[in-house]
Amino acid sequence: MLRIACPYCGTRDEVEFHWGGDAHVARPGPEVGDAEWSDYVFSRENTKGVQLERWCHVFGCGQWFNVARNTLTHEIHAVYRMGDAAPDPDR
Amino acid sequence: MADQIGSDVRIDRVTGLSIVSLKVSRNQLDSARKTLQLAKPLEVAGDDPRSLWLGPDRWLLVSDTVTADTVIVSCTRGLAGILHNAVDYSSGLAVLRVAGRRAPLLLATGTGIDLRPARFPAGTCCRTRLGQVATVIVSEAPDVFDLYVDRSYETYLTDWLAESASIYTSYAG
Amino acid sequence: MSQPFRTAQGGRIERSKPLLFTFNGEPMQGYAGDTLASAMLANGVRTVSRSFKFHRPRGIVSAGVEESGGLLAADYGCGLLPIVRATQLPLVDGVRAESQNCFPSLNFDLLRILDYTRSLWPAGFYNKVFKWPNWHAFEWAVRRTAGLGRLPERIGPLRCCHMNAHCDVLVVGAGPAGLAAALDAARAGDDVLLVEQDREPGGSLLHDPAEIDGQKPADWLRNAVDALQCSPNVSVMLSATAVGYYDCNVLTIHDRSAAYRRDEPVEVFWKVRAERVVLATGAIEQPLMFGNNDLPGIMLAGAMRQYAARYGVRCGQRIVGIVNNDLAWQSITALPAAGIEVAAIIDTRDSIDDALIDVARQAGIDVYPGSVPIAAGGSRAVRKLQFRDAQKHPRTIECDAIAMSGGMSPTIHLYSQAGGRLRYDEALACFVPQHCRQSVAVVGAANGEFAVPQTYNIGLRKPSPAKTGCQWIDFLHDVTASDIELACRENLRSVEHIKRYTTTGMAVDQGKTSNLNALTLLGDLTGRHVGDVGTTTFRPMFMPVTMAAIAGIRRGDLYAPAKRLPAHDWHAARGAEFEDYGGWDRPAYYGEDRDACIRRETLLVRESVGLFDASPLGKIEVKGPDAAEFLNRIYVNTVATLEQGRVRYGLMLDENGIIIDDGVFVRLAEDHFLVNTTSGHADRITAWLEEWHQCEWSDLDLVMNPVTSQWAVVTVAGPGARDVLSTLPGLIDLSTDRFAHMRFASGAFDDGTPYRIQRVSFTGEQSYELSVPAGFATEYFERIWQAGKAHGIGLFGAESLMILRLEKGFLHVGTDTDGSTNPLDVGFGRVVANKRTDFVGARSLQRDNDRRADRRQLIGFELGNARETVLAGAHVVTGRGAARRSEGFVTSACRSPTLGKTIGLALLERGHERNGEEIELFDQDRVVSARIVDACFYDPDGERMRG
Amino acid sequence: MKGYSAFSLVGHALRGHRHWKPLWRNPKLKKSYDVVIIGAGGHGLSTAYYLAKKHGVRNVAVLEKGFLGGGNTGRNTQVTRSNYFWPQSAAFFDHSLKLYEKLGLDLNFNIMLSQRGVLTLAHSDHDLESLRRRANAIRINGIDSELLTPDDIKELVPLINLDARYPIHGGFIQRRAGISRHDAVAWGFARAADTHGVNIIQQCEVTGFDIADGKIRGVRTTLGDVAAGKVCIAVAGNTSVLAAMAGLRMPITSMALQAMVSEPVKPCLDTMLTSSAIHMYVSQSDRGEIVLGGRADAYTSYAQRGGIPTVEENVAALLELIPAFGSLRLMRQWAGITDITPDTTPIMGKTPMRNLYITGGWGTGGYKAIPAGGDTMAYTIANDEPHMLIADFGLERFERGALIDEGGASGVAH
Ligand SMILES: Cc1cc2nc3c(=O)[nH]c(=O)nc-3n(C[C@H](O)[C@H](O)[C@H](O)COP(=O)(O)OP(=O)(O)OC[C@H]3O[C@@H](n4cnc5c(N)ncnc54)[C@H](O)[C@@H]3O)c2cc1C
Ligand SMILES: NC(=O)c1ccc[n+]([C@@H]2O[C@H](COP(=O)([O-])OP(=O)(O)OC[C@H]3O[C@@H](n4cnc5c(N)ncnc54)[C@H](O)[C@@H]3O)[C@@H](O)[C@H]2O)c1
Ligand SMILES: Cc1cc2nc3c(=O)[nH]c(=O)nc-3n(C[C@H](O)[C@H](O)[C@H](O)COP(=O)(O)O)c2cc1C
Ligand SMILES: [Zn+2]
Repeated sequence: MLRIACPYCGTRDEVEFHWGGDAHVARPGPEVGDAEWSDYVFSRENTKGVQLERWCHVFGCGQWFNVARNTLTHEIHAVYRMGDAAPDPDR
Repeated sequence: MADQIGSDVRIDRVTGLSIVSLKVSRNQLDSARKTLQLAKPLEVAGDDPRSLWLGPDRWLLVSDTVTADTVIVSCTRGLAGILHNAVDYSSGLAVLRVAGRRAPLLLATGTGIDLRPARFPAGTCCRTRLGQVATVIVSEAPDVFDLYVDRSYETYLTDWLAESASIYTSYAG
Repeated sequence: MSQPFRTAQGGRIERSKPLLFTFNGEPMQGYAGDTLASAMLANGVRTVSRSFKFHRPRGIVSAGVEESGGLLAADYGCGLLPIVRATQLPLVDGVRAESQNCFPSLNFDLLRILDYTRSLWPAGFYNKVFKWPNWHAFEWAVRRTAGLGRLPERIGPLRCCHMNAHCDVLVVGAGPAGLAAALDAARAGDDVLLVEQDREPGGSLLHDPAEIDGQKPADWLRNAVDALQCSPNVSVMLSATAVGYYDCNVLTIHDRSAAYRRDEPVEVFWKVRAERVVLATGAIEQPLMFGNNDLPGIMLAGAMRQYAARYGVRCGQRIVGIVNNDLAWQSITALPAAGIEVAAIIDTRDSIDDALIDVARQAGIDVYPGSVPIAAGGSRAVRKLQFRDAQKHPRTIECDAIAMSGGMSPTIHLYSQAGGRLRYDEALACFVPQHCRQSVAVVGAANGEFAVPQTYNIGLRKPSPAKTGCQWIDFLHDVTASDIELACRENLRSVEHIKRYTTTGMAVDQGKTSNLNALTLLGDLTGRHVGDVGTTTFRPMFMPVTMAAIAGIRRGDLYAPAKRLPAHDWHAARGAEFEDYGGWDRPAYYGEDRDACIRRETLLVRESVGLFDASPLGKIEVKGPDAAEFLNRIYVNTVATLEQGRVRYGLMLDENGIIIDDGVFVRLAEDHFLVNTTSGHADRITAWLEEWHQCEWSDLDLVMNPVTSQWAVVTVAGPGARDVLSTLPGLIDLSTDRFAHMRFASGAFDDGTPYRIQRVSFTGEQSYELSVPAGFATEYFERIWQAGKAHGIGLFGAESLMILRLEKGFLHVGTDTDGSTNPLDVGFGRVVANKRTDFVGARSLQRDNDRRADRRQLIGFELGNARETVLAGAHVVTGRGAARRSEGFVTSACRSPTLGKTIGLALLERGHERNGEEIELFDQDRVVSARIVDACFYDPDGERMRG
Repeated sequence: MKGYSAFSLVGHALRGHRHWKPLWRNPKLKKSYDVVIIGAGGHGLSTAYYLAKKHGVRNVAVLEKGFLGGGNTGRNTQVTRSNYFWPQSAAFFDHSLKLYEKLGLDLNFNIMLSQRGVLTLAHSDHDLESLRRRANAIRINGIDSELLTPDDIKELVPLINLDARYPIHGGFIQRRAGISRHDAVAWGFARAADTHGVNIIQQCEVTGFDIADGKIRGVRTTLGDVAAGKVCIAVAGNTSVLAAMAGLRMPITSMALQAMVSEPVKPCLDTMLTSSAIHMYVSQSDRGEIVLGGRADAYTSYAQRGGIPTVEENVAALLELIPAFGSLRLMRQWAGITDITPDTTPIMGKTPMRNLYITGGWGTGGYKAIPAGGDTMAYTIANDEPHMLIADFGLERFERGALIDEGGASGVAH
């Protein structure tokens, strides 16, 4: 079971959170072509290794935040707020 | 409704509280916190109304003396010029008091948060998951906890606490 | 009742407390402090059950978790449970134990035939046969022979719950190593949790006489336990097994400390979050490979010593030891003291520490170094042992029990579950911990320290060269050395293939006494080093866990939370029949006869006035200078142009352009909106809005407040709605010229109760949604009810509402739409076209595929034949038989009480351009014909609604 | 292929089983192949088998980083059914079930197909409507499906608890559906492919591609580089990883799907039971264990293990339906990495990269598809054009927005 450190509430069990997929995805405007649009809607980084992803503390403060998590080991390397810059990967 | 399980834990319904749900714009949090002395993260602050921290931009203001409208008015006055929304939520939440030597253990049968006195002293407030539903747990005093839960779940949570308490009691004797 | 194999004195049992139990109906006696196994052994029981595949006789082999023979059905108050480990069950008064897997009786088992024809059923035989005509023809027979034990007939009184805990240090295992670790941590001031699966602490101290820190083990143990009890920051759990080690140092514990009580048995499933974990789980002695090594009477050497020292039980009268390591000598030479004759010790090693030999000789034990065990003899229990001595002379010794030891293997199951890597240690001839990501330490025997201070010598582990009798590897799944050879021969040489092909290590003990021998053998056969062969994956559960304990109190109504209406009891008192609608307990209808009630309620709303509880409607307040802009990006519909006090209907899409919710929104003030969501989606949409604001458009200045539970909603609908409501003192003037359809107002009743009222209609009748604080719900339902009596008011439930809205052709998201429905499909083409700005999902609607003419579009239909009916779920079909093809399906249908005919909605290919067309509806081979009509069946111009 | 039969078994028994042939060889990796298939799971192996058997393409290698059949094929809950909603899916999966029905004889290897019926439960009238919608769709697609009343269900599953927290309002059954032995399917295809000359190379991980002017020319592996005329990716949970090596982004999320077994007991559950409303499905294996599973652990994972919350969910759901199982003990839990697509429909066929083919996105439901997946992929690779049964399963459907939403239509997708 994951234990995630919410930047607002501290460390809680996995079951209090909702996983929200890739972080730092830019939403394209309506002017883009079908290819670019579907890449935004459907494609996923799905990284094997350290992945930047969004989580929401639904059973707690209700806040969304970002997590740098190793999808192979489940180790969490960093937790940072929405809008903060991604941590430097080779740290 | 008062439910007594052994002498070690009892569950009571707390009524007659005025509860206001306050949301403040992310852009003006600091000034809001100052003017109203709103609670810091995971804490309860003030005395009447008391403010319960639910999240960085959300508090519950609770009073057992004045009406919700009075609380809202003082909010609006205090937060003049600050984007916020304060609404009466007295009917939206049910409040249960779990008290007794075994109160922390009873809660621990249904929530993963760390309730050890050192980590969860009186005056702590946190929103978490208890018996599958979102619940605000406030530590009022050693072995006394108030649970704020969505009104629609009151029956469920009460049944849940009673059943869990009875099983735990027959386990621990 | 005599206990022939009980020693005169000694052991930790309470001889003053005799307990009665039965085995296969035969009454027997044991003592408090016994396990079922020790008590059975004391009574001279040899064969206790039959094996899984070949129904060979099985006896008790060990004294612990690794038991592979003493599995039986036992009733200690929770029903006759299958696969109970006799070595784990504390003897409680009146236990009823029965042999498993034998018919008609333990001593005469017909299916033993499988053993005599063993060569026909080698590993994986079923892959080679039973293909024709098909497997199903043989399966029933195979299934009946498989399976250990039976499901109990009745459900026992056992109750279960969970417990969550946090600690600085979790110590698993209360042997000397664990106790020492716990004491250290306690002294350091840490919060310590010490768990021990046995019912008393001590581990090997309970039977190992060797001194520890210059003290007698018993004294050392007493001191340690006292010290722990005195420290407030330590808690000790007994009869509690750590079964799972997960991410982030979360461990699960199966707590059976209250499981064996006759009254109110309870099992608790713990989830512990530990800063650090210390694994002091000890080691498990491994069997040796030789012919018929599975015969009852053949036991692990350490176990025999435990039975003697801890339980005062003699496991035989004349014992032979077969060993390959020093520890086993200690175990066996300790037996004579308990009045057990040890005929000989046969050691596969050539050179043995003289000290050991002296001890043995003094105890009158013959010693045979450098020997090779050939086979044990005996039919239902061991009678003799054949072996070859150092001079290669074949010899035979009579005996009624054999103490074997193939050396120790650390209990590293939990360590491996934690992600710990293992290393094969040549000197110890077993796998030991190497490195782990998580914060865990392994100490004592679990870390390969089997014999501090002495060193531990072990010889090679190899199968007996002789071919007499089968050499059993997995005693539970009846896997033999030749099965492993066969698998290698067929090129299933990977350790994982061997496991799956022979099923070794897959039985209920998960290979605790078979994996190491299997791996060693596999190494030999494939010319690989055991270390390179590697192990299979260790996974939870370390010991099987009662499923009821895992479910905890999530049974019946507590399985999943149900939401209740504020006026639940009021509805119940009026005969409401409650059903689950999106997590809410809501009145489906009021009364007895479902269909009659639904029909009555429908007509009631059409003809006079009905009362409906709409409290679950989602309500979210959105406030701020950018509120309008925000909602404009969320809704398909235009929000900016909505005037204050007005209500507008809107659709929400996901980014793929699929409809996810609908409902009305209200402009309370220039910068203040109230969003209504469907009842089932209130939480989901609240989260949806927060997500868009927090993650995508945090630059927009606004705040959101969900107020769903604060406001109870009373819907009053029907021609008499206005007249009924107008009687409420303090309500605004509802006359249409003042308060037209799709208007909103708020205020307070004369008694001061605040209210919100909006004139919207899901029924097609004049209709008002009146909100009052949920605390006043019952009071106001009652008031309106009383006021309505004069106008023939009645209650209507969710089912008649669905009919009313269907007669009106109103869409119900999730019923009339699915995971592929976009707004164009449900006739929102113009709304989409008129929207000037971008919104969630807008871009997807530009794709050709979303504008295809032949998409499934929502249409209305009615049946030609007035007596015919059709159900939602029927399909619109063309063609017959094999050529039959679905063009879409009926999403809603009913026999309309108002119109006296069957009507419905369907998603149909090219539906929008097919008005008037005749179609065929197919339901489970029944076909009825229908005609496509305008989707609004009732009051198309909406006069009744607006009037 | 050395025949397996009752006679051969007896014959070998008399000779002490000393003369059985290996199920497959351990060939050395060659420098070049006509077709290289990445991943020796059910799909990789069946694709190789049908390539060799039906299309005469024998110079084929299947490269496996671990041991063959050790991926999801070796850890799944064996549900074998074809009761899908959309015609494309139904046609494809029923082709698969028909192949399964003959597979034991075709491969001369008993894959233990047990057509015990798969029963899907409805817990509300609304549930029942969508089941009716599905059942009719399936029937129109020419596949057997029957709606059942609660009484019918009680008769099929005497242990079931009809008035559970989510009471059982009915259900529907596909009687031809059932379970089959996962390992046997992998081994049967491997053995058959091997006899047709296919090289199965285990312990050989593909680490990259050799790409020149928009074309795949070969693969790089831990055992050296290999030239290949055509390459097919069949790696389930690792699809995104392999695709990325070829510069492709995938609409896939890899998640750990768990399964768990109880201790084995005598027969007490004769049908496969599934419920989308409470997300749990269960059957009893021939050995006697109760095998159950449910939702995936809802976040990206490449660690082949699951957490405890899902186990609690699944077990609680099981006991809600069959309270009697409460006294059984859970013996083992494990997980596999499933490649989940937005519409839970697989991604099969050609890719934007020439000579590169893909069969993936099998998510939580690709075991039942193994024979048809191999059959249609073999055709697609041999003819460099999608087999008609998988024409709509191509990667390009996402750009077009032409999804085939089985998830929405049929809930649990096992
Ligand atoms: C717990 C669980 C239950 C399931 N239940 C069902 C069910 O009931 N019914 C059903 O139909 N489906 C079920 N599934 C889904 C089904 O198991 C899979 O969809 C199916 O097995 C996929 O087969 P595959 O051959 O594509 O993948 P796999 O069998 O996973 O084979 C892929 C192979 O590729 C190898 N590989 C990966 N990367 C590389 C590389 N770089 N180089 C070389 N080799 C590589 C892997 O080692 C693996 O052996 C379940 C899955 C799980 C995990
Ligand atoms: N006199 C002496 O010097 C003496 C005496 C005994 C032991 N020792 C030494 O101590 C070590 C053996 O002691 P130890 O403590 O390492 O092993 P141990 O066998 O004494 O204790 C292990 C304990 O862990 C428990 N356990 C195992 N798995 C468990 C689980 N999953 N959950 C709960 N409990 C579990 C077992 O029931 C057992 O009580 C060896 O080094 C031995 O040489 C020395
Ligand atoms: C249908 C099925 C039944 C299983 N039955 C058993 C079993 O009876 N005993 C056992 O130990 N494992 C059983 N397993 C689990 C396997 O031992 C193993 O855990 C699983 O194949 C995953 O492999 P891994 O654990 O080596 O990663 C079963 C697996 C499946 C798919
Ligand atoms: Zn939080």
